Amino acid sequence: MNVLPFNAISSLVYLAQASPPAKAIDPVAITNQLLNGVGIVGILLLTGLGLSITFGVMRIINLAHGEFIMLGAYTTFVLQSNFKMDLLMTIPFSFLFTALVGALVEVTIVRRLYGRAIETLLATWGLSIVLQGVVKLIFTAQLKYVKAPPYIRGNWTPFTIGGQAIEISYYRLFIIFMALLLLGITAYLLYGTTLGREVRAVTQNREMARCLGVNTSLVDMLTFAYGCGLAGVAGTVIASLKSVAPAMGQDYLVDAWMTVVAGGVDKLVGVLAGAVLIGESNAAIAYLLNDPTARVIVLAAVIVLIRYRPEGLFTVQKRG
Amino acid sequence: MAQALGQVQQSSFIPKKWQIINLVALLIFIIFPFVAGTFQTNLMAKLLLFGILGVSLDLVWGFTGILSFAHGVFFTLGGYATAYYLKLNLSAAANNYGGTVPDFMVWNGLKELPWFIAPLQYFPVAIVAMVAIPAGFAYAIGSFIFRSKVSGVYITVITLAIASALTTFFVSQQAYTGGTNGITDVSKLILFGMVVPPIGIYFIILAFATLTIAGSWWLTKSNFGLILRSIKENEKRISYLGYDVASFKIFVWTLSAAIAGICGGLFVPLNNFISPVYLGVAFGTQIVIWVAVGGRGTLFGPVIAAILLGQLQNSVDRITQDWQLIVGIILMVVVLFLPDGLMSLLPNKLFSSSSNKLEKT
Amino acid sequence: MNSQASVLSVKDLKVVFSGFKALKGVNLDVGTNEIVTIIGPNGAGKSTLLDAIVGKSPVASGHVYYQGQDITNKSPHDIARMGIGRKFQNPNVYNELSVFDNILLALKGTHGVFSSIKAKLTTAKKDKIISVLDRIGLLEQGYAKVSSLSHGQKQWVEIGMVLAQDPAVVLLDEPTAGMTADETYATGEIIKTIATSHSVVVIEHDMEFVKQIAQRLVVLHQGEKLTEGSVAEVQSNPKVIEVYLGREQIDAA
Amino acid sequence: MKKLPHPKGLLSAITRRRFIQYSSLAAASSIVVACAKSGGDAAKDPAPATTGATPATASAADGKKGIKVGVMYSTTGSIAIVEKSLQDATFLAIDQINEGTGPWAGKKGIDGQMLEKVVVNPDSNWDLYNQMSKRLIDEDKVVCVLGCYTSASRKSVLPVFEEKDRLLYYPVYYEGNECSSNVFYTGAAPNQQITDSIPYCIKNFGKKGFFIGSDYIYPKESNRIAKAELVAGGGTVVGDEYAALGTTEFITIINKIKQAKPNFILSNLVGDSIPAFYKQLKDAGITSKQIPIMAFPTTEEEIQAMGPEFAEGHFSSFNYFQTVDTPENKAFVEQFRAKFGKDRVTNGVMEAAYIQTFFMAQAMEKCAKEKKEFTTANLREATRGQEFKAPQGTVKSDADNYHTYLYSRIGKWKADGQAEIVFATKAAVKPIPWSQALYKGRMCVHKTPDTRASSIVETKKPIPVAFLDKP
Repeated sequence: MNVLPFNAISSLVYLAQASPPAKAIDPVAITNQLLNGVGIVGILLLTGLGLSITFGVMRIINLAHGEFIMLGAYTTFVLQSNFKMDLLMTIPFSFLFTALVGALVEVTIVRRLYGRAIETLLATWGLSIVLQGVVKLIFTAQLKYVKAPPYIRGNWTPFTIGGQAIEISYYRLFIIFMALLLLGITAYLLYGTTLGREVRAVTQNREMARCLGVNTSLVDMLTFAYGCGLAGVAGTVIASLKSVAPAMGQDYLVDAWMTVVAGGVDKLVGVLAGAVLIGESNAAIAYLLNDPTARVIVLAAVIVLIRYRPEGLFTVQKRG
Repeated sequence: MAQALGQVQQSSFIPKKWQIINLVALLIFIIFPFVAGTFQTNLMAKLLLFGILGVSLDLVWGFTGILSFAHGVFFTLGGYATAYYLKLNLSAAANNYGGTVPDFMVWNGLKELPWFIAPLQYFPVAIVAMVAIPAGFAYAIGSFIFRSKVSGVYITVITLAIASALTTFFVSQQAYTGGTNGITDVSKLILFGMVVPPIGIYFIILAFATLTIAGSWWLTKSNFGLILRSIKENEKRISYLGYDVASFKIFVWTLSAAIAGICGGLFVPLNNFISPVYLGVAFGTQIVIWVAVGGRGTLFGPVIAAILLGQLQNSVDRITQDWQLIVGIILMVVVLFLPDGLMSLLPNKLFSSSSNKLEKT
Repeated sequence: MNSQASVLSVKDLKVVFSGFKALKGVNLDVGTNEIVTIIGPNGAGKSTLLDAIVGKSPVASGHVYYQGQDITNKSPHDIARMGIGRKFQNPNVYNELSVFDNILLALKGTHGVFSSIKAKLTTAKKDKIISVLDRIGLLEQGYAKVSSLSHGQKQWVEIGMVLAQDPAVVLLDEPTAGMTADETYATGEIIKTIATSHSVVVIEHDMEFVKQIAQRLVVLHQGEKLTEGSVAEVQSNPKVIEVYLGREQIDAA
Repeated sequence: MKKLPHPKGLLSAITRRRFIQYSSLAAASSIVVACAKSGGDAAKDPAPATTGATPATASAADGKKGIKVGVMYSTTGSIAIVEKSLQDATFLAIDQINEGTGPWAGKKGIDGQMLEKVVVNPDSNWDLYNQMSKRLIDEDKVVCVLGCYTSASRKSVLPVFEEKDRLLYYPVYYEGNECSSNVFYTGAAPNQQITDSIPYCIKNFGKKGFFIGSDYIYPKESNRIAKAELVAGGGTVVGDEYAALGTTEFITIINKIKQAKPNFILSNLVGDSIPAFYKQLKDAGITSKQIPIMAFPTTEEEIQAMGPEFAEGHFSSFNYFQTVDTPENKAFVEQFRAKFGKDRVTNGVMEAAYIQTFFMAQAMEKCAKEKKEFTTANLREATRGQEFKAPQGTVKSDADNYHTYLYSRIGKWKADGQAEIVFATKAAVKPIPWSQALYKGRMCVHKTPDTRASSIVETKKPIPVAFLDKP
């Protein structure tokens, strides 16, 4: 029983020993690291945003979320390799394409399963296997390559300390900008428009909304499609950092979930909080120790967080 | 009439037809290794183990309503316990590096056996660890999360995080766990001074499976089972009747982890290795799929599903390399059209006893 | 603390939901074998009061005493085991189980994990369940799934559960909702029999029913106790007429 | 006895529900069959794999039964990226053997018998490697198996091959430390990839090395050997970092590299992590001129996947590059492209997969000529010592340790995604399964004929570098 806690401690000792000559914590490096953490935050935010719509707003447990990210990346790949399209130009297309696929999925699968959360979870897991399989049949398992726009290259150096540069790559900045932009647009759509009001009405009380003349099935379809579209945009933006492959979405699924749940699913701002919390603590711990240890610690912290605040960081306590 | 009433509630009562079916099924499994080849016997033993692993998940999910993706974790913890035992008992001739320190530890610079692994070279310790480590870990987690207001999908997210974190942890602790490779090159299982042949392992697994199913049947038919089902339907209500829901959840969760641990422990002598691949979310999901396809809340469903899906994958692989696409389609079809799983295809008459009228006594 | 005299005693109870004060310091005493009926408009805090007593809603300040023991913010199952039974506003029963199983679950007992595994269905238990089923008139439907019953019948099942639980204090939240006049009357008679050996707290809207059972009436309004007394006293209280009934007479219902 | 008489409507509703369930199951199974068919077609294997289920179709024209050979590579899942190309190279070799083209020109099959491939796809899942290798041996009764990639998959099947005494041909560079009588290794042993590259780095880049790798046995062991070599050569290790397998986020490691300011990075990243690391390193403003990467598992395949501009100026140490200038290689590249597409590249692992298929075929041919059956013992004795004029040059299966004499080369990546070979040994280097920097004098010598007894020999003296005598 106490094997595990001991292992955890001994692992830190072991890692410390395995590391090269102990490095002093360099203020420049740690600043750089925290700034770079913004890049991780951007990716988490981008991948979690779609999920915060499908899960946070609609309460659909969508395990195929990673595959919608993958579909977005492939859309960009296809457009880029066939029409030499700029990555930025492909964003609307990957949004539309994944949203379309999302709408189809909603109509054929998800719609039949409202109110049966576990069934949705299983069906979307099946869907994720199928989407991967189909993409693999079309494009083979070979890695594909997406070019970043040539004008978003290099590093931005806000200042230097003692000749050492504090810097962050423009592409990371672009990611966080895109993420915040999409967050803003989503917040506006959800809280500032009639459609958004209808969405919230439907998710809070389907029957009542229907009585008030809201076309609930249309609202459901649009909302789900929008969430999937956001995942598609995430896929496009991430694609140029890594390579495109059928199984690429799997890497993001667990992290996106943690981001959404840690921040709190009821408020859109929760996903931002979750991303900042997980991204920056990951970056800081990874710098002090290493990446795998950081991941273990952050996941453990998220478990503790859920235990004590299941409603997330940014949700008010509810009656009962 | 009072006796008739008793029948329905007593755990020992099993409808006759169903008894016969069970006996026939058991007979088929006993004859199976003598008819089928080495490979099929080995595969069937593995699928039986996976099926029982499904049953262990079914106890917490199908009966109690807690969906867990972490059952692979308990399985793997039990597996590592026996894997260390078998590895540490590898004959000196087979250990390239001599001494008692396993090869993967030598590669990672360990000079001597860590104290927390060393006791596992003794058979009784390993057997106890195989059950106690997963059960103890489950108990710790269970006490932590079930004694709070966390429920439903959040529990599931926590299990996702546990599976993900432990995978990363086991992979990164290469010196102690063998990393991604896990523990390989283990010795054969030796009981009473004899190497257990594959068919012997098959029968050990069959005996374990029979016992687990019988035990689970008895458990779920008891008052305890009734309480589990009430927790699944409405866990708040039952606490106002004076039941401490958390302790019931912790108990069934720990019990289920213990069963999963034994599955893992028996898996190693069968398959000769254990690795973090069984810790991960993907394997955890596979267990969930066996239960979902077989039928939640049925004890035979997960076993039937594990065997059918395993055999299906084995035969479809001969036709197409894209067999997991087909598994995905089947999963979607089952969820959409057969929400209660394969077991719901069986006629209800098999399970229901004739209903009785209640009379005043 | 005059909790000696009363079985259940609520002192200056406050319950707050995210800033909203649902109960603003309520006092209540329930004597042995007494029926206390709580009335009040929607949102008065009636159900919240019961929730706070059984440990469902967290108490911000104040205390709940049961037989002199402080049970404030104890866990629901502990409170239930001590002897406080509750029936919820909407029938809160197990639809997937049979009526028999619902009553079986509620049966007074140790309720531990291991005792439940070992538990056998003894003749005594069976007799008890059958007598409860008989009393709530569902003997015929004993093996039927609860989901197949009508709304009123489900109410009966839950009343049956409370009977099987045999608590010292019975809390009933609108036990007659969805019942016909005859059924309501029968329920009232059952409650009266219950009160011969239990203390009962009832939340009710139906004034006919209130008159049938009520010994003492408590009026809640906006999280505060407005007044209490006999039916006649309450009916004639000008404050009650003012805030609760408005222009209407209390017995117009 | 029934308490509630079921109304007729209810009964019929139940039957209808059951009917829907049964019919949906039937529909599902027909979808399965349809998909199975279309899946097989869509794979578009130029020569569809004959399957174990229909062995009759594989019989040679003269009525002789084919020789069943297992081909076990994942074509789906996370490592399919690499394994699919290994499968392609294996298929090319088998087709050439059956058709009598390429290196097999002038012959036809194995003395007239055709090779019949039994293809399985373990879906990048170690559990399935184990299960499927059992199936290949016990059910499909294959003569031997070609396959596996990564140590984890090899380790998961090794007990199967040893217990059942069958042969596995394994085409991947690995960490060493194995001496099995049931595996022929055609990938590089540590001394064929690491030993020459570290002195090259010290001489050309400097003494400070930063080591990175994916978090599993091969990179860790490989880096451990390389670090020992670096220290032995007077260099220092300024960093040692591992990223989870499949990670594509390298911000932290790159930041640590910036801080440590090494002269070179030694990368043992594998798979999907490679393109991500190279791209992010360049994005972070570190060019190949400032800090070059010396990589072991980075091949043409990954360079193509990331886009050559990210790899330009970095280095890889390998036995084979597509640019190797031999007539055999020109033919290999040409034949491969003709079969699988003009845009495809060849790489060292594929070449090893190609080589081992010919080792196997030559050994079978030898058995056939000597009128011996294809038993494991016969095939093993026939395989050891086989020579083959491979694309990388003449290679030989070492008769003592079953690893392969291979060339050691270092390539510098150019803008077109191809390597300029900046270093090459004069002939194929004799393999040593144990790093001599760590286990001085440890060798693997199997007896002749192989009795399958433990074959580790401790000489306690350093083993000198040996080369294959050119014929």
